[in-house]
Amino acid sequence: MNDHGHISVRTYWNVFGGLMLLMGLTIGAYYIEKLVLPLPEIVAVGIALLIAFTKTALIVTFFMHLKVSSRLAQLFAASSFVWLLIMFMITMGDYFARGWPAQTGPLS
Amino acid sequence: MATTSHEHGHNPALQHHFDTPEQQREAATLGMWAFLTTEIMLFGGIFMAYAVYRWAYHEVWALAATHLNTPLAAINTVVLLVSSLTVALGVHAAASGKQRQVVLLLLVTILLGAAFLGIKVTEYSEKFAHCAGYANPITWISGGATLEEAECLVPGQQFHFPVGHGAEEASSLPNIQRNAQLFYLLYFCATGLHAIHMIVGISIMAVLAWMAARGRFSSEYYTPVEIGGLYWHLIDIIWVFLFPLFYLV
Amino acid sequence: MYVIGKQWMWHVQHANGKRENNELHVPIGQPVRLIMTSQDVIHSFYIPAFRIKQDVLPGRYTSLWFEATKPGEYHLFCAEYCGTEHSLMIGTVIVMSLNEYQAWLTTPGDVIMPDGSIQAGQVLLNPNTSGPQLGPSLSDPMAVAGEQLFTSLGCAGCHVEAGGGTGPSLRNVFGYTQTLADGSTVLADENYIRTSILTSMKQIVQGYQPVMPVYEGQISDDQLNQLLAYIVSISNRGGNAPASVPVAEPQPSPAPTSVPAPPSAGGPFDADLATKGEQLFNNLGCVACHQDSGLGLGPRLRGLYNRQVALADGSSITADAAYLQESILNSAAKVVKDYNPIMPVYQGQLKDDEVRQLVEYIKSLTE
Amino acid sequence: MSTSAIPQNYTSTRADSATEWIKSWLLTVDHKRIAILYLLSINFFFLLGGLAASLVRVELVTPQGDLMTADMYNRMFTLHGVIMVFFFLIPAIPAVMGNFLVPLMIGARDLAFPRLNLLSWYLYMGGGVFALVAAITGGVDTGWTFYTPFSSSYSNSNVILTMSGAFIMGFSSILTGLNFIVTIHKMRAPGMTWFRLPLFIWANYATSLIQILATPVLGIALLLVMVERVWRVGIFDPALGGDPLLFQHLFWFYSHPAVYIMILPAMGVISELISAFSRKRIFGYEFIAFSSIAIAVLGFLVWGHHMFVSSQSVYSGLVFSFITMLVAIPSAIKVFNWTATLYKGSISYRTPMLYALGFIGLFIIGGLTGIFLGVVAVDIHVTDTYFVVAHFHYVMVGGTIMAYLGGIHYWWPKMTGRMYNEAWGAISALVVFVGFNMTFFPQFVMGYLGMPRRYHVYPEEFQIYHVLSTAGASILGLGFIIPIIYLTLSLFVGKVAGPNPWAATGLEWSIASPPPTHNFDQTPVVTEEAYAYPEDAAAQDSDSWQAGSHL
Repeated sequence: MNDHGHISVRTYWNVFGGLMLLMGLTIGAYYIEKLVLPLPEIVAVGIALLIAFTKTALIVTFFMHLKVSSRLAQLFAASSFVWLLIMFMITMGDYFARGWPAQTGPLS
Repeated sequence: MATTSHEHGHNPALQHHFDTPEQQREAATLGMWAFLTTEIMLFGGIFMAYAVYRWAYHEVWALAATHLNTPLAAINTVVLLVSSLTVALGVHAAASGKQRQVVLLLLVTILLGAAFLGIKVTEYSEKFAHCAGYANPITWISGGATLEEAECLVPGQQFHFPVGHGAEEASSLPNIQRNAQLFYLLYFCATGLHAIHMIVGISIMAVLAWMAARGRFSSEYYTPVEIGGLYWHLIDIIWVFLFPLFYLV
Repeated sequence: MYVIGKQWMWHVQHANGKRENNELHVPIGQPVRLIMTSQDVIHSFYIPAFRIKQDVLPGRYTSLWFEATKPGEYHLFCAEYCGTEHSLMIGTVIVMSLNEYQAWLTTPGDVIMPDGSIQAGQVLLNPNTSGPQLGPSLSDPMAVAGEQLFTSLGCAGCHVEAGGGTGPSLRNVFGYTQTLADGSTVLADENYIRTSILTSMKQIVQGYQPVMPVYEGQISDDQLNQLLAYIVSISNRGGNAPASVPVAEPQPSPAPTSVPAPPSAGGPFDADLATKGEQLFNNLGCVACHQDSGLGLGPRLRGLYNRQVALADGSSITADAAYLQESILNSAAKVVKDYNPIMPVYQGQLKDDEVRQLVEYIKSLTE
Repeated sequence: MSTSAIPQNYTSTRADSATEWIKSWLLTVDHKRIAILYLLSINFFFLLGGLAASLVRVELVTPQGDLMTADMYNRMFTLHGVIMVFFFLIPAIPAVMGNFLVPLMIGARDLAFPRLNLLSWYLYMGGGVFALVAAITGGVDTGWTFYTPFSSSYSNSNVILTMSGAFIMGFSSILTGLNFIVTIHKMRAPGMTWFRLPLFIWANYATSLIQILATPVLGIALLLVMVERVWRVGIFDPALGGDPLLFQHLFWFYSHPAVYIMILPAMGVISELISAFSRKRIFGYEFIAFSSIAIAVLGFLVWGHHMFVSSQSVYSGLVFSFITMLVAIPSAIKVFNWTATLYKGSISYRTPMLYALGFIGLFIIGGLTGIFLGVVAVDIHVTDTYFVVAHFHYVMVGGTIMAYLGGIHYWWPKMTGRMYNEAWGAISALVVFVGFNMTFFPQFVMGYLGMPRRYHVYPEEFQIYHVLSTAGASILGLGFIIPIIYLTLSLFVGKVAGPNPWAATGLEWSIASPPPTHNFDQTPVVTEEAYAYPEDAAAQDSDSWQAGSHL
């Protein structure tokens, strides 16, 4: 892979611009949800998380030079998120199936 | 076994066991990425607890979140995003060898980090002040106006979640005091741990700025700055997740 | 059967209320279902011979069932480390033939009374059947104890059997799915009933207001088990609950007598109207909130008549007949200090002679 | 390269004063010295844990339990658990042999971050000090699993001290893992492609993957329990709406991969021993290499089989049970390949080989009983009984410790330049094997009959098993003492071993016996693949065998 791919200062600035835009979006979504139309909870949580993920993706690829660094570093970055996913999926699976807290669902 | 003779110029910064500076730099960045994986898994544990309890008690948690100071946190997020930018520019400057600019940008980052911590301190002290029964920390010190309706959001014996306003809707949720306390415990754990990481980040930046000021870095050898930058960006990413989960939703 | 794991001891409670520690008497050939909870840390109910084990968690019910085939004595262990005396938390499971089990059940042993206290040497027999019944009907006394508790705690007031009370009728609730206020449905199993009793606001059945008081901390685990047994017994899908439990027929609400009540200005109260008022007071569920013990949600009514009453807005008024009448019909008008206005409005639900009966009854409650 | 004359080897230093000597050892950044420091400290903790184990075993001889009170017994078995798991089994092979051999085997001069390596040793010792202080001032009585709500609100022993000990040890384990990953990726000698790496390196790579991905979760679980104990605020406490099972999820999410941290490097050692002592190329190299990685990955999906009876939902029990069956497959692949390697090889029964063969036998028993425990139906009966105790001791003692001893004997000439006494080696191997089986096989039987775990007092009918097991434990204890004696003696009286006493392949055998401080004068270039034994090695050995030479 090339010595060290060069990310120009301009890209930094418009990445920063993008982040600010997303920031505005999150705050906007918050106030809309609070004042205008109270969305069902899952949707509100979904939007907030989606924006957070896009922000993270932007930071990771550009600011942390992941785009230009070795495939190995990219593998490590991806693997940490995959492992997080593993932990979440299986544990939440148990909680969905168990009907915890006690008052809902079948008595396992 | 044929052996290769070594041919590498004497590079002051090259440690004895690496063959080429390129290998050393890659090793350092890979090591940092592995460390970031551990950090992500560490905070993953807290997000796991958050997810489980949010799923179980979503109404109380949504209600509890309303008592957090969202505007302050929004400013905090902006502060961190700007600091991420300055760190990225700093690394870029180090790559192109402009030493003075590196020092300047690192100092700005430290400043922003300190601002973040300052806002955090005000937020915490406001909560603690409420516990002591005062409207805000200043009145607490000067013994000024006490708080009208009792509200103490710091988990512990005297935790009391104000059910006063919005009584009918709040009182309808059974063990509201207990679950709200759970929310605030996780809130203090997560943001506390994040603040500790922030303090570590600031000290790293300080060391880097001091080294850069003494001209230790050149355009070929600036790995420590890059690694410091990676760590800083990670702290920022964790806050990017903390902010919506605790304040907004 | 109900099992309560405590630090280093197993409380086992049979269907008829008979209680034993670290021992479990079981008939052969009968599927036995254990409903277990722990009072402190995680224990684990383990009978090696039956190849069964289930952790017992604080704060929720876990269940375990088995069917013993061979009479004899078997080990009972606690398999989850629970502290210093973890190794002493053992016991024996005694499997007996059916009639031996019956005989054992009726031998006097300590029994939990409805108010949660434990009396030794008293056998809780089912009043309306001479000897102990066979099979599932064994749980009558437990249900009977539960039923007595049900009335004494004032649940009967709201949860009127025939329906129409402020709370839903509990007949045929256990084992059926309930539709909740937010439209979701849930299977009414032990856990649902436990949390509805302890933290009542969580699952409000459709069409009812969240008015029920929270009983967490007011009733003991044994009382909770008894209530559970009673509710299970009045549902025909109650599994180990007999269908033949004498259902507490609601006293037929007295047809309002057409006798014009004498003008109330006369003597302190009219005895005849007061007795009718008292029945009405119970059936309508007033007794649930206005409890004599003063613990209820509503104020205590004994000795209220003609006494100075401080109202929420700070003013005070003498509790004469007019005030009583108005408080019954339009309850939110003059709420007594530090009670919240949750009393249902009876305007239009009660005929005025029923109101007069109630007023006479309240007048009859002297200190 | 420092031009000063390279000292004769890493053990000798030109230290004139005593403080100089101590500083040269305690502030060393040479991976070989750090390995020796680890060796000494790990053996100390091993003996401490073993002492606690023997006290527990002697206590269990009598059903009434009259050697110590119930509380003392609880603290003793917890001490045995915590010391053995956190301070011996997890760091043992990766830290001692990994530190020493990984740079040698891949032709590097040192690990990627030598100072970080020293820091991880100090963190390990720091954690050890915390655990020791906790043990001395009264120990902890929650069991090594620290289950809440007992550990968070009902136990009044110094739980926080022990937990912070384990927490700090976690960091040492992370840093070691990190060091290995970067070294193996970035610092291989030219020509040393991934498929020419010795299998020990593959195993260590997989282990360090687990170390960096799993250990932080333990850190956060322990941290939350400590917060709960300090501020009396229940996150896992059901009274406050918390869920004790969440702690179990977080704890076992780490602890199951942790048992793979323990066994994977042992498998790496065994792959080396089997091929070296049957003088044959390893059978199915890629299979063994990839099965190490497969174990590391699948190890993260199965933690629920520790919680089948803890009112975890039936459906997740189903999922965990199924994946547990999958995770057994890579281990089976390895065992098949080892036995295939033995086939037609010229097997010499030297001490390391005795340990390796012992490993295969005991690991199979341990592994298969693991499958019993993986099936939900069977697990309901046997979990939390002595069956489980026997299972994990078969895998840990029969597996990791046998491989650890085998590896120590195999690389002892390389580390110290001296040969151990072969006869004593064989005796110790046999004593350990016999003692081990006599200790833990009765526990299988006792466990199946229903004897629960962690019981200070037990019904009489289990007494004969306990007496048998304690007798076996004394033999096992003896078996562990013997190597310490003759290995230390060999330092002084042992025959000087040349660079390659076993005539084995591998870069570490191509340099002087106690390797020079900078390992390789010139970075070697690797041309052939990992275990390049001559095809007819068996034929050569058979005709060159005379009476009296080693078997």
